[in-house]
Amino acid sequence: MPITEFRQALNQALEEEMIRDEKVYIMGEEVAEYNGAYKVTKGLLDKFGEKRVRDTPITEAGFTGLGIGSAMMGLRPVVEYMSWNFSLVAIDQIISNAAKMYYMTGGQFSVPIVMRGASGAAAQVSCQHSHNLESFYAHIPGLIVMAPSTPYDAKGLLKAAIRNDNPVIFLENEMLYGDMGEVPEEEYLIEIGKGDIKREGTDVTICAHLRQVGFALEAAEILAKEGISAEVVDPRTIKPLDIDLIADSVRKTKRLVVAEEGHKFCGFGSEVSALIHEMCFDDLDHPVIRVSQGENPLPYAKNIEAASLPDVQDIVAAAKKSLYK
Amino acid sequence: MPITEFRQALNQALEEEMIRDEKVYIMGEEVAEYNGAYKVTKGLLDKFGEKRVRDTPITEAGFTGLGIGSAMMGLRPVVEYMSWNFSLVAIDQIISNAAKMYYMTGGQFSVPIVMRGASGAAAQVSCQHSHNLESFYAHIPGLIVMAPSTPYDAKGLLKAAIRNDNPVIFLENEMLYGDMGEVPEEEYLIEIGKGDIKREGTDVTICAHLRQVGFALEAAEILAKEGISAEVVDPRTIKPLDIDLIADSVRKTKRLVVAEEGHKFCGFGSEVSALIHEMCFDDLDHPVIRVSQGENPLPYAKNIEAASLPDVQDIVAAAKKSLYK
Amino acid sequence: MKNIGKEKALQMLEQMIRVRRFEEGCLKSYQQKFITGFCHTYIGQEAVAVGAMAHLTPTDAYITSYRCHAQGLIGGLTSREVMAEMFGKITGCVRGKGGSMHVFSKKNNYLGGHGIVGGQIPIGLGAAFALKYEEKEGVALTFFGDGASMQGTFHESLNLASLWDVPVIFICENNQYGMGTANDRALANPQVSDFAAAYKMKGYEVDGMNLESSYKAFGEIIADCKKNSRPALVNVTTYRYQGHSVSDAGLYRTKDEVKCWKEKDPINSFYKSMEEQGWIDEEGYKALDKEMKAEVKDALEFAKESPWPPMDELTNHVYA
Amino acid sequence: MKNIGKEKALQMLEQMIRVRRFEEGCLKSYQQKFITGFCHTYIGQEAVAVGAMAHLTPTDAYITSYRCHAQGLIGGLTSREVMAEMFGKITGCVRGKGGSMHVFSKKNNYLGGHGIVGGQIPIGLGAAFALKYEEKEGVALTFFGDGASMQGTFHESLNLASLWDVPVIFICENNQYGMGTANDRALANPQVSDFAAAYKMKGYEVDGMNLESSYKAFGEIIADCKKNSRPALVNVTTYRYQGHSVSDAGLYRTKDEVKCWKEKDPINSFYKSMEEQGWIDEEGYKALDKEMKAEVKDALEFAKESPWPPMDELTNHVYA
Ligand SMILES: Cc1ncc(C[n+]2csc(CCOP(=O)(O)OP(=O)(O)O)c2C)c(N)n1
Ligand SMILES: Cc1ncc(C[n+]2csc(CCOP(=O)(O)OP(=O)(O)O)c2C)c(N)n1
Ligand SMILES: [Mg+2]
Ligand SMILES: [Mg+2]
Repeated sequence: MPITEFRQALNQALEEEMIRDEKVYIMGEEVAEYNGAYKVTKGLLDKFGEKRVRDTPITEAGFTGLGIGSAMMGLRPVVEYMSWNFSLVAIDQIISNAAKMYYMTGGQFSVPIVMRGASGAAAQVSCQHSHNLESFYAHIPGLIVMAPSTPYDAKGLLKAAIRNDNPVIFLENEMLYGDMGEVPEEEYLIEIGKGDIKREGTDVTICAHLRQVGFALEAAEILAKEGISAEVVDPRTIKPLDIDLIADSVRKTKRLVVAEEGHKFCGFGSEVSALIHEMCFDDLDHPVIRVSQGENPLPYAKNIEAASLPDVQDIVAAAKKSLYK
Repeated sequence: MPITEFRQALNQALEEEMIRDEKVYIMGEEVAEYNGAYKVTKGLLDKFGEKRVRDTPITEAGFTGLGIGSAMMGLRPVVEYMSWNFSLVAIDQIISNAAKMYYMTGGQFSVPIVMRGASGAAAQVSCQHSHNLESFYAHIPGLIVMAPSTPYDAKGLLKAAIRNDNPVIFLENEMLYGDMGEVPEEEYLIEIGKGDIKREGTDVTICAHLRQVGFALEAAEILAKEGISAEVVDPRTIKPLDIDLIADSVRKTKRLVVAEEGHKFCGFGSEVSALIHEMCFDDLDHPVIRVSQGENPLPYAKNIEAASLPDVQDIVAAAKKSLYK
Repeated sequence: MKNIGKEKALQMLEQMIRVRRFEEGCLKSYQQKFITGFCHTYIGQEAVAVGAMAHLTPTDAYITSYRCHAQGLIGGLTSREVMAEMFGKITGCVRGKGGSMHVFSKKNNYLGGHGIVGGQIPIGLGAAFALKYEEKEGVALTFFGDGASMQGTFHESLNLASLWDVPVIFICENNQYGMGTANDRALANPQVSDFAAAYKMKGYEVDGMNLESSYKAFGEIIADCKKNSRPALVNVTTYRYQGHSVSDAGLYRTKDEVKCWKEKDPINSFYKSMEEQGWIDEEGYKALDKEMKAEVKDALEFAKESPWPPMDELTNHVYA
Repeated sequence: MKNIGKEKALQMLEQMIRVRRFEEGCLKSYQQKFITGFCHTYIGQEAVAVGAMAHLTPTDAYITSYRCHAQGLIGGLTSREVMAEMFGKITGCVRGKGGSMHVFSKKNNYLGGHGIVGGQIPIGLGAAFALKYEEKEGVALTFFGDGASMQGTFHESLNLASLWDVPVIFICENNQYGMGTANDRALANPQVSDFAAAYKMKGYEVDGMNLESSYKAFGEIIADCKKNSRPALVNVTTYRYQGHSVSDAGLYRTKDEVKCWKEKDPINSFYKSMEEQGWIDEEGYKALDKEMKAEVKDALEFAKESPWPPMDELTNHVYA
């Protein structure tokens, strides 16, 4: 299988779906002439022209609403937020309109829109530029939330997202764009709502998504050296959530660490923790442990930024703690 | 003690604080000449004049930002959202600016702003008008989130909110505005972050806020008739959360039901559930049970709206379930 | 009137009366607690939507705020379908899920009834964008209130529309108030068409109390928009007779003011003009009115008798 | 030049050179990885902030976007304080918590450096509102980019400012691009001052490459704003020499274009005018430049040697 860069996998997904379906178009800041702030849309303007690859003004509410309206009329927009931080100025469009439209119209108007972009902390971009919004969007019925960790998953999920008739929140991470991974040449889709065991193990389950998957795998290596066998479960989609996959793993390992980059309070980890306690109460040998960002805005300075973000060592420590080690 | 209407208790808090401090002013849609969409600000224009009680255009992002800027300069705005649903168009101001300002400026600029208004479902106002945003705002470090259930708590908390130097999210509920309760004539404040036992009991703890407190108390009555003694804990502030009070109760009763009006996934109930499992794992005789709204946008039609919203019977059923009954 | 012609005039008169009687039916049913939640009527503003929508073809789209019954009825929904929605019945146009604020009709390209002030503006823009993308000859009428015109979405949408040559017509139904706030207490400049020039689009002032003017103006505006694929901004002067919603007592305006506007009543004045043309007489008017009343009565019956949504409707349509 | 006077001219020249040398220091330090994250320089735009802020009194407030080093330095922060912030050190103006995009100074009424495009506009409005509320004679200068001018917050803020007679001056630093997008690909009308009239406020076009013009124009605008407590919208034509941020290669514009603008260099042209007045000569200029370079060098040393924030800084200042 060809080894492909994460951003290139996304780019392939966009290109293939644009070839397949004329109704798919791309819109966002710097996606066309500039080839994307993070080069995810590189070359697409040249291939598909101005009609289908469109640079927007810096007006997220406006172009998100435009996308929603066009989706109601049958188009399939892929909207890029340069980063998900900027979706906050458009969140009313996403929640009040995109998420609720199909329901509110009694099933008349579906909104097949994909909103994608970089999510979470990058490298020292400070607190207005480092939001993890998983828990916001996953809280709202009507939205699908994806958070792939590998080029393979990213491509398969993005293609599935574009073909899906619901609004999809597609979270990427700047620190992953350069990651390399196997991506097959033949076409494939990933089923929405299906998680993936990224590493098998028997002693403790680590649930992680996006960048934390890599950290979890590193942690598993370290733990292995200490004789602890960790299973890494990547839900891939935050909503719908493949909780059964996580629960099955927990029933085997009796322990769960949920690692996420975002804040803890009412975060995604809270949900996984609550669900697993509900489903596996009698199986658990230790309460679920949440690993997440400090309960402070993310600062700029390297040392305290690093201290605030969850990392491999935090996961290792949590896994050991779950084993009372 | 005088029996006072909920909205009147809020009104008293506003009036008293405006008398005490000239820097306090009120701003929002219809708060002045119309006396407030729900009459919370009734009479204040007459008492304090146009300078301090201001009707705004329907531009929540604009006037929220204005409030934040004025707070950075030392004023103490109280911003009313006619309902919290409309805060979604202003949420970037609340999160990127109000919540992070003190931190991002290294402690230079605090933002003493109170944002208040009706939250959650009213009576059949459909899905764009029925948001519960507790979990959004509580997720963000830098914000305080209050959710009082009685006139007494509402007044004491609102006064504390206005005197506090941080941005405060103050959640009310349309269905509570007409509730009556004791409110002392002498001045009092309620400590931020201190919950309250609304009813003592020994068999099961019910954690509830806002309108769910009343439901929980009704449920406790019903349970009492069946010989089950329920303790009702009202955190009053969602953040900071008096988790110790809840945990102490759970250590006594061994069971917890968390009732909230909002959605379940990544909701406030998830957080309480996760925390209590972390803190009281060995005390619990049953996993924490979450009672919440259905995972669908809230519909208009009375019958299905009612079916979607959590009510007294849902709490009763959950409490019994926690007792394996 | 000549340009309108008798047939079209009769049709539009009927539409205006239908809307008015329908809204009156809503008011009554609200008092009787058949309708709950919020309920915003269009009484007084009929000539705006009727005059504008008279020029639409089946390709065109339209969208508005929560004050959305009229557009539904004018665009082709039956009184039964809309009234049943008010009542929250499964026979309603959105299966009882939306209620008064969320009338939609996919078959008529009616992108609905929206509750967040200003929230529908970019969606209307997007509908027009889609028409252009698919190379269909069509426009999207995007209705909103004076109060909505100062929301950020207005600015962002007008800029995008002009920049991308989107065939959307922004229609500010300037009914003088946003809830209890007179437009000059909320808008630095209540003559909203003044904003058009800055975006390099055409701006129009239209008398929305007079169907003849409204019909004529929108005819030209829509034709121009289709021909040149350029957006336009229209400020329509109008007035709502009732409170903002059913629960609004309307204490912020004087009886005299209301009376003054009612003297310009769009139905009455259009009827008079038709009478002058000899296209209708009192008897004909009464017959028409009676017909509309009967239609609304039937719709009310239908709504009352229709079943509630079944329980599985609660979880249907969360995802497509 | 006469109106400026020698002393003020020298002071402003110094400020422009300080800003330029400071930003050059940032660029170098970014390449050396002392500065990380985003970093946006002000090179080429110096005459805008210097000309506008020259008229401020200690009561006045000001605010801008992430392109915020210049306003900090001009307003009274030392090069050391700002540079240490770039480096993320505890001696930085916001204790290393903000970095390049978040320079603030409470003692100077500098409401900072904001990362969300357009997000600072209503905050600047609020600062001016507070001045008026407290009956202080003051204005708030609210800087933002051409790209920001189409955000919803622009519209909402201008309306509120005009409606409430708030003494705020909205300054669009129209440097021709929002990142890689030329202003005519993002704005239906790049002459942003055209928007003023719709809000019934005064609009101005100012040449931001020329300090003399900028100084003169802002002198009048600020005086008028203070006198009448009325907002104004100023579109300032300017240009950034560097990429949008340090990581931008700037492929979207030609070398010729950049060269063309550099010929109007604000520092050079102002120096020439001063020379004509006999207020400075080449030697004097060189000495001043040397002084500024030394100051920046010192600031870099200081930043390098300053300690990182202690660990408890992480959890400090979450709540006041
Ligand atoms: C963003 C937002 N803020 C506030 C409200 C509450 N609200 C509903 S209608 C309304 C007045 C709107 O006035 P206008 O736009 O003039 O429309 P009209 O009702 O006059 O048709 C307000 C404030 C809302 N629905 N959405
Ligand atoms: C709401 C939002 N959207 C997108 C961005 C990413 N972004 C940062 S700066 C910028 C360009 C801004 O251009 P302009 O306003 O002209 O200011 P300039 O950089 O030219 O000074 C963009 C798109 C952001 N920070 N905030
Ligand atoms: Mg109105
Ligand atoms: Mg620019």
